Amino acid sequence: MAEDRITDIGPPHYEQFLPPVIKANYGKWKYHEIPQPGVLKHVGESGDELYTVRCGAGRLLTTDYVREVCDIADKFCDGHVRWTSRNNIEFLTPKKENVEPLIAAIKAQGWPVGGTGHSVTSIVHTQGWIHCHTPAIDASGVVKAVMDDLFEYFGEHKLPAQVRISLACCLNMCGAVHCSDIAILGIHRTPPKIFHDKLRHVCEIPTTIASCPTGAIRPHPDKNIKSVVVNAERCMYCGNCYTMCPAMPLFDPEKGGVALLIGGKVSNAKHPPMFSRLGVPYLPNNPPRWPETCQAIRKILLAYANGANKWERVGEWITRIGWSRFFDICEIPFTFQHIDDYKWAYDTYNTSMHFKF
Amino acid sequence: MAEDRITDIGPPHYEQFLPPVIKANYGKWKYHEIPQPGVLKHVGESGDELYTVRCGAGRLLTTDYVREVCDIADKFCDGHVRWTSRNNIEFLTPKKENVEPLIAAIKAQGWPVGGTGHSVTSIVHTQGWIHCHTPAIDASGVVKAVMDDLFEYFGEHKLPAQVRISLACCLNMCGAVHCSDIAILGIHRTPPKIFHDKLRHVCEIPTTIASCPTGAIRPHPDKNIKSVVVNAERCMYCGNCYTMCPAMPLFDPEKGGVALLIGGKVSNAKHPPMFSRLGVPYLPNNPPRWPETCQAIRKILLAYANGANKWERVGEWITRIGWSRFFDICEIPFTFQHIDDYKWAYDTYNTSMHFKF
Amino acid sequence: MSDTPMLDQLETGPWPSFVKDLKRTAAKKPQVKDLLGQLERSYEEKITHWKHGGIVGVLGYGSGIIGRYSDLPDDFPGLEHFHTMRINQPSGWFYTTAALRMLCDIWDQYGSGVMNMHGSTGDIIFLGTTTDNLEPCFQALAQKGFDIGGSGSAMRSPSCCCGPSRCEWSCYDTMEACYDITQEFQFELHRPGFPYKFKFKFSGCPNDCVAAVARADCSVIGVWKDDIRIDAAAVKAYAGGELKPKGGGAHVDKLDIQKDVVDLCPTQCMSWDGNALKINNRECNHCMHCINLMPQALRPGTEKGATILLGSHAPILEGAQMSWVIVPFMEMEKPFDGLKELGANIMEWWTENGKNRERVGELILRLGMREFCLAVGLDPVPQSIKTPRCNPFFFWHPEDFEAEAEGKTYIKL
Amino acid sequence: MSDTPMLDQLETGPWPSFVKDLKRTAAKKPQVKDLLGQLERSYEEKITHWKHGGIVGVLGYGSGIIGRYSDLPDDFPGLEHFHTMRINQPSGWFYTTAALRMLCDIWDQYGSGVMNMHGSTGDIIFLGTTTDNLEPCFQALAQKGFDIGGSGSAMRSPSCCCGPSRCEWSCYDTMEACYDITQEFQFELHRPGFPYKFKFKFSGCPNDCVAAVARADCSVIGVWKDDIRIDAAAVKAYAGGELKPKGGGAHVDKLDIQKDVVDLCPTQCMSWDGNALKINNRECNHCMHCINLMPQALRPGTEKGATILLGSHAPILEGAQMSWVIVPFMEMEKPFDGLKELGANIMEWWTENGKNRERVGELILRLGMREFCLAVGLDPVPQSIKTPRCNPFFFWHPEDFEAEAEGKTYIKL
Ligand code: SRM
Ligand code: SRM
Ligand code: SRM
Ligand code: SRM
Ligand code: SF4
Ligand code: SF4
Ligand code: SF4
Ligand code: SF4
Ligand code: SF4
Ligand code: SF4
Ligand code: SF4
Ligand code: SF4
Repeated sequence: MAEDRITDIGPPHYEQFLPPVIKANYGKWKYHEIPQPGVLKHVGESGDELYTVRCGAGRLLTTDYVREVCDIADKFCDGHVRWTSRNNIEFLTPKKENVEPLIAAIKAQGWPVGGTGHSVTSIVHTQGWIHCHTPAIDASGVVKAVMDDLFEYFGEHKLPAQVRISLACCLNMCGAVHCSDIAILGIHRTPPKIFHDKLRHVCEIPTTIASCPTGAIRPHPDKNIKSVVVNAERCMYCGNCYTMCPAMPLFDPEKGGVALLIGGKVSNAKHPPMFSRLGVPYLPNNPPRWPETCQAIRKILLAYANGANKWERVGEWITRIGWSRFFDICEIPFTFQHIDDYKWAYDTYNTSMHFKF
Repeated sequence: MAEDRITDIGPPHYEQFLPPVIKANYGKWKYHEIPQPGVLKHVGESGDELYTVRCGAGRLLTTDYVREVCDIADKFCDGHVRWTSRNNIEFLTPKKENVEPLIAAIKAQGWPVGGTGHSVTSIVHTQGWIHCHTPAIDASGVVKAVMDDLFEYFGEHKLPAQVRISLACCLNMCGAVHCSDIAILGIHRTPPKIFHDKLRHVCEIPTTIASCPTGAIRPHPDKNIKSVVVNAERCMYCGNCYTMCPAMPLFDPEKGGVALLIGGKVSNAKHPPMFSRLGVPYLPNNPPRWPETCQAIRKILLAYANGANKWERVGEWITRIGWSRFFDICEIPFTFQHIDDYKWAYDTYNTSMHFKF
Repeated sequence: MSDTPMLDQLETGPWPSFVKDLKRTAAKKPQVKDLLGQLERSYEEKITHWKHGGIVGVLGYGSGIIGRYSDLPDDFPGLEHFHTMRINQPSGWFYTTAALRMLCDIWDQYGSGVMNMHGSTGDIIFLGTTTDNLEPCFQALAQKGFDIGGSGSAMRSPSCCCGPSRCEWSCYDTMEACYDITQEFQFELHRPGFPYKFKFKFSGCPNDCVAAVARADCSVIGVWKDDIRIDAAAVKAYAGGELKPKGGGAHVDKLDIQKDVVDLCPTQCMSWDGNALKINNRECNHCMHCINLMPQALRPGTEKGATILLGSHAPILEGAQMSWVIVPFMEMEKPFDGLKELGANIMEWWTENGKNRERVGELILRLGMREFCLAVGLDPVPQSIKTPRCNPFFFWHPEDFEAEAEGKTYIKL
Repeated sequence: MSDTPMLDQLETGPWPSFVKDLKRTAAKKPQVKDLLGQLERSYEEKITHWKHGGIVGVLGYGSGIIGRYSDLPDDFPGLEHFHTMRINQPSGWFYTTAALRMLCDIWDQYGSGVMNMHGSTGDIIFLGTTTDNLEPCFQALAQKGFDIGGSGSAMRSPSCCCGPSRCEWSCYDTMEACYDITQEFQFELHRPGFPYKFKFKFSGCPNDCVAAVARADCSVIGVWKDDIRIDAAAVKAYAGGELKPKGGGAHVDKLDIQKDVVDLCPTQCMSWDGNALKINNRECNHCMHCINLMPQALRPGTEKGATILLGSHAPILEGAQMSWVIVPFMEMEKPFDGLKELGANIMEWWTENGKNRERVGELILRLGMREFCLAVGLDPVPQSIKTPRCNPFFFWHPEDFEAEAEGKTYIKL
């Protein structure tokens, strides 16, 4: 049996999955248009055309859902479909005449079409309560609530530029939210509770101590206890210790919640990539629809839509007007949390007279 | 006698030294003009005028020299004179008719008039070999050599903006050269030599060890020696240990020399204050005229004069064209020394595609 | 009354509902019913009910499976084991429906039927199976040509933008590079031997549609060296409004070439006299802005390749980093030998020197770019920095003095 | 042949020669001849011949004197003791010739006659006297109203730009503030009791003519809160070329108001229609650029005061820092109570918490702005940062939870 085992074959070669029009025009596309939100038209040097219809999807889905996707792709796209880097589904066809019926079929399914150009596209996100052990918040549920709220922006190009929202349910930031226009971040706000009995059995004390980036963990002063203690004042609730040692959970149903980080970007267009920065330090953790989070995001998005110049990403807008004006406009009180005090804090301090009253 | 001693009186009140026209218009100046290089005309709301003639001076001077200054001030300025924050002498008079004779008298003395507006004004500097124990280079001598070389820029407004040159003779940077358009910095390039016999007697070992910012100093492995050793690979020749412990000099006549840091500024005009950054990592230490240093500065200054837009300070010019273009233009080979590897290095790395080939 | 009153509220609203979807599957799969039940519990109590993962896997591999156990196994027995399988996606996330249906069949057979399309790293994520099912599921997939992705202190499944398959701007073959590099490092992907995780991401141009600069230890981003290709007639068509900015993707219908394009060029290297657009390509930063706005008029040049950037990761432990330039331009022709060699050198140096849970970017910060460059065989290049250091604390090595003795100077005089 | 062939080469050239000057004095003062001799030796050998300073001083003071000894006392006996005396300069470095001659007389009597006008911190520097002469020289000066400046781990002699005495832009009385603060902290200036040095510098406006932001632990920089005053007729005179940019200080003779002023305004808050200049003052950054270019047309507003910035110093140990904003606007009327109180609080907190040789800016970085602000009684203000943090590692204190319980929210919804 072991000899029949197949290992280390890697992923299948993509070529077998490409539609013929792509194979024919591979590397020889000439330009694209976006004839309507959610629809891309790519034209090859050959003159060939490829139509893509982008469809918003929950990233958490079932085989049933995927089979429905297949049904549509079979009907209109000769069985070809892809997903995007932001978890949207793209139906691909060289046939212009298929586009409208394809869109109709997608909509009939109750799925949205959009996510192109100056829209809010799908929210990159993580597991949350559906499958991870460190989240402060859920992921799919928050995303559903926010996308319901911002739905009009998915299907239309009415923003000054593209807006990319991401979510990560804990500081590990699996959603790589650190460079998003708007980042939804689940945060814990209390130090770990230590279960000394459990700790002794399941955790290595030196590794646990070493895991803490702020050096908040020390051996328990009572040597007999063979455990650790946490200096609450130095703890910033990162959960690193919990990753190393399951006897140190840091969940607190009332204190955990959401922080919004704002103004990041990834592309190099105009302005180099930028980190997202702390906008709203805390919003309550209110399932199932996280109303405060939805409202705060909408408020910030509207302020941006209203204030930004053409082509300005959220972070470019804020850079132009300055953070203090941003806080004003969004009615965000400035707090000590906003002021960096981690390792490279100095570079965020204002060493100039360039500020506004 | 002890009761007659006067202490803690602080400096004299400045008011007694102000010319009458200043007392009359104190806080009520309206505008100024710079009728010619080295001459300022300040006009009060009252209509009163004050003429200032700025005269370049060695900062290192003698009582004889100061008395000569007094002679001129007595003759043309009713005995009033001041120094500037960059060690120039300013002769002050309300009498317009005095300006030309005053300038003539200054020139007769062999002193230059200038340093205003878009000029190269005097070089802020430090002690060097004349009076300090850690310099890698001399101060006054280098300054004299450079100012002789750039003399034409002192007396004319022909640069795109003001250019501020500073010099510090060691990494302590008493000249506060860290925010200058062009900074001349004396650098050591070899780790301290340790005189164990002396060290034992004159230095405290723990303080010496603690003084090293890179942790390069350790107790001597041989406990009997009661001294320290330096890990040469971690030493960056800052001289902190020598400040604490005279038994650890780090002078090397052949290896020490000059580094040029470029593009700093202090004022908030247009661009916020900027740090000077490593331009030329090393130039040889060649008394009495440091020809390589003079030539390198001239080359950079000319490249700037040639390439900058109107009103652009050196650092603003480089920010616009990018450092790699600056290195190109000035024919400065890029080295590992240019790449930051100290504490906040990360923020200097290029995390974007914004660069030029 | 419903078992999941809170979740039920997420069935409404215009965005696709994962609750609706899961409920449908829950009717067939008891573990999915349990999943909804436990999720509802989390919604009520505002905490997770997943325990810290244990070490589970398939034969011979040390990665690709995330062990997951419920802390309420009595209430939700279907979740007692509920492991994740990461399945390495094909380049660009292209599928035929045949392949997708095959994946669905296998996952229905061996797992919960719940999945992510896709995980943040790029894998197909199969969410929820038991320890026993891992190996058979893996082999069923392998028979059909799919393999498991990375996890733990290993290479992770690389990913790429669609690149040449569907985009006119791609400066190299992202799809093939992603495939080829994934194949090259199969061992490292399946057998964790690194200090921590290592990710590759491939974007075809500086728009960086897989966010490589933010979330790949090694970010490979396409770029051109020569001149932007200009179709002068099309430029006029944009100026005249016949062509729409961003091909129609924007909120405005007509371009003002001076204000929208030229004035916003970050290097100010463009000019427009109302008639002809000129670019001083030597000063261009390849930011893509002008091309993005006028896709029918401007295209990247023809001397193409990629920039290699290193070091990005999320904030653990030193704070998030973006990758920075280490090689401004690398040819990217198959079989990508340059990248493979550099990648292998980097991994070797990092494995030798990295501390546990230290990403390669953090290691470079700790040991310095000089040590890194010398170890992997790179020269110092000004493109790797935004600015030179502002502190005077720089090191000199014996090699530097030797070079000086041989005539090296630091400025040409 | 000359004893100082290398130095002699510095007697030529158009810039004033310190060698010429010293030689003249050397004729009268043997120690100055020795000084030239030793300097020549340094020029030959390329190393300093000064020994590490010892601790010398005047009665009751711990600062203001830098001990200095030659390491070649046999060759240059005049340099065996050659200490520095730092004499606290008057605000703005204004003198009458009477005062200067008096200083020269005293220094000729007790010292070498060699001096710096001025030291980098601002003091009058008397270079070179013996231990015995320190006290009599000090008392001779004190009789005439001059006192010794700072050194060591003490407050250092504050300095200021000429401000209201000779500049139309000064937003507060720098000269008086400098004098008053110096008087207030006489004890701290003369008796080192701090972890390290502490410097005050006072600039009247954001042009910062004493480089306060770069080299003062506490940088006090003038600013206005209301609108820039515009003389519309004068603006037109600049536009027409009758008035010269920078009052004649520039390399160009005529201003292009759009390009030179409006386009370069960092906040883009100005506009010019060829006729009238408008400023949206709410968005102005007080950078001074427009005012600098048109000193006869524009002036700072009338609601004036100062910004307090904290923390700058040279690179030892963490790398150079510039000061950052801690109080965006402070009234600066005599007797400057606000600044005195804040200064005292800062020094107290720093003295209690600072490590040996840790500047206050480094201490804040180590302990955090929150701890600092709470200790000295400041609120968090957005003006103190360029950007908020990008890492998610922020702390919560019990007070935060209490405030939340009382209804505090972090965005108004
Ligand atoms: C399909 C996809 C790549 C893939 O292989 O999956 C893709 C496809 C295209 N991108 Fe993208 N981008 C895709 C993710 C991204 C990302 C990554 C992300 O968001 O995580 C970025 C970086 C985002 C950032 O900067 O934060 C990205 C930044 C861009 C930009 C830069 C826009 C800017 O102003 O910063 C362009 C150019 C533009 O739109 O003007 C662009 C342009 C394009 C073009 C026009 C390229 C082309 O010629 O075909 C494609 C259609 C754009 C559209 O939707 O309007 N694409 N694009 C991804 C679709 C995501 C989705 O489902 O919504
Ligand atoms: C006399 C002095 C102040 C003092 O109390 O001693 C002074 C006096 C004036 N400065 Fe200054 N500045 C003086 C040192 C500085 C410094 C400090 C330094 O260089 O170390 C700076 C900051 C330098 C920097 O940014 O690196 C400084 C940055 C300015 C600026 C900003 C220029 C810019 O574009 O960045 C102005 C405005 C201008 O010139 O357009 C200015 C303007 C002025 C004005 C016009 C102010 C006025 O209305 O009277 C004065 C005449 C300027 C001239 O010389 O053209 N002053 N000025 C200092 C003369 C130094 C010298 O002898 O050369
Ligand atoms: C599944 C996934 C989230 C998702 O829902 O998509 C995920 C899930 C986990 N991540 Fe992640 N990470 C996932 C993509 C990422 C990404 C995004 C990316 O790869 O582009 C990042 C940010 C980029 C990066 O690599 O830094 C990311 C940064 C982290 C970190 C912080 C690493 C750092 O250097 O800061 C941790 C913490 C750790 O490694 O201990 C972590 C740890 C984890 C663990 C293993 C939690 C743990 O400590 O055991 C999570 C397992 C959840 C589960 O039950 O499956 N995950 N993680 C993503 C992998 C799916 C896939 O293979 O496609
Ligand atoms: C005399 C003077 C240089 C000059 O020629 O003008 C000077 C001379 C010395 N400085 Fe300084 N510093 C002088 C202004 C400065 C300045 C500029 C300023 O104050 O505006 C700075 C940069 C600003 C700052 O405070 O950081 C400066 C930053 C240093 C440092 C590094 C401090 C740091 O935090 O990085 C040291 C090292 C130390 O303290 O051990 C230092 C140490 C020294 C010592 C005491 C050397 C030592 O370690 O014993 C020098 C004594 C030389 C002597 O024989 O007199 N000196 N020193 C300046 C004082 C004259 C005066 O009172 O007017
Ligand atoms: S962000 Fe945190 S909680 Fe969410 S999936 Fe990643 S590790 Fe788990
Ligand atoms: S949560 Fe983070 S900071 Fe707090 S003790 Fe654990 S590892 Fe340390
Ligand atoms: S810079 Fe260094 S050598 Fe020069 S005066 Fe200051 S401490 Fe002395
Ligand atoms: S010179 Fe500086 S780095 Fe070198 S051993 Fe001395 S203190 Fe340490
Ligand atoms: S990164 Fe560039 S090449 Fe790749 S899809 Fe995006 S725009 Fe096209
Ligand atoms: S790609 Fe960017 S930098 Fe280059 S010309 Fe276009 S806008 Fe300018
Ligand atoms: S800082 Fe401002 S107020 Fe002071 S002299 Fe300079 S320009 Fe005038
Ligand atoms: S002071 Fe500066 S920011 Fe304010 S209006 Fe003038 S140029 Fe603009």
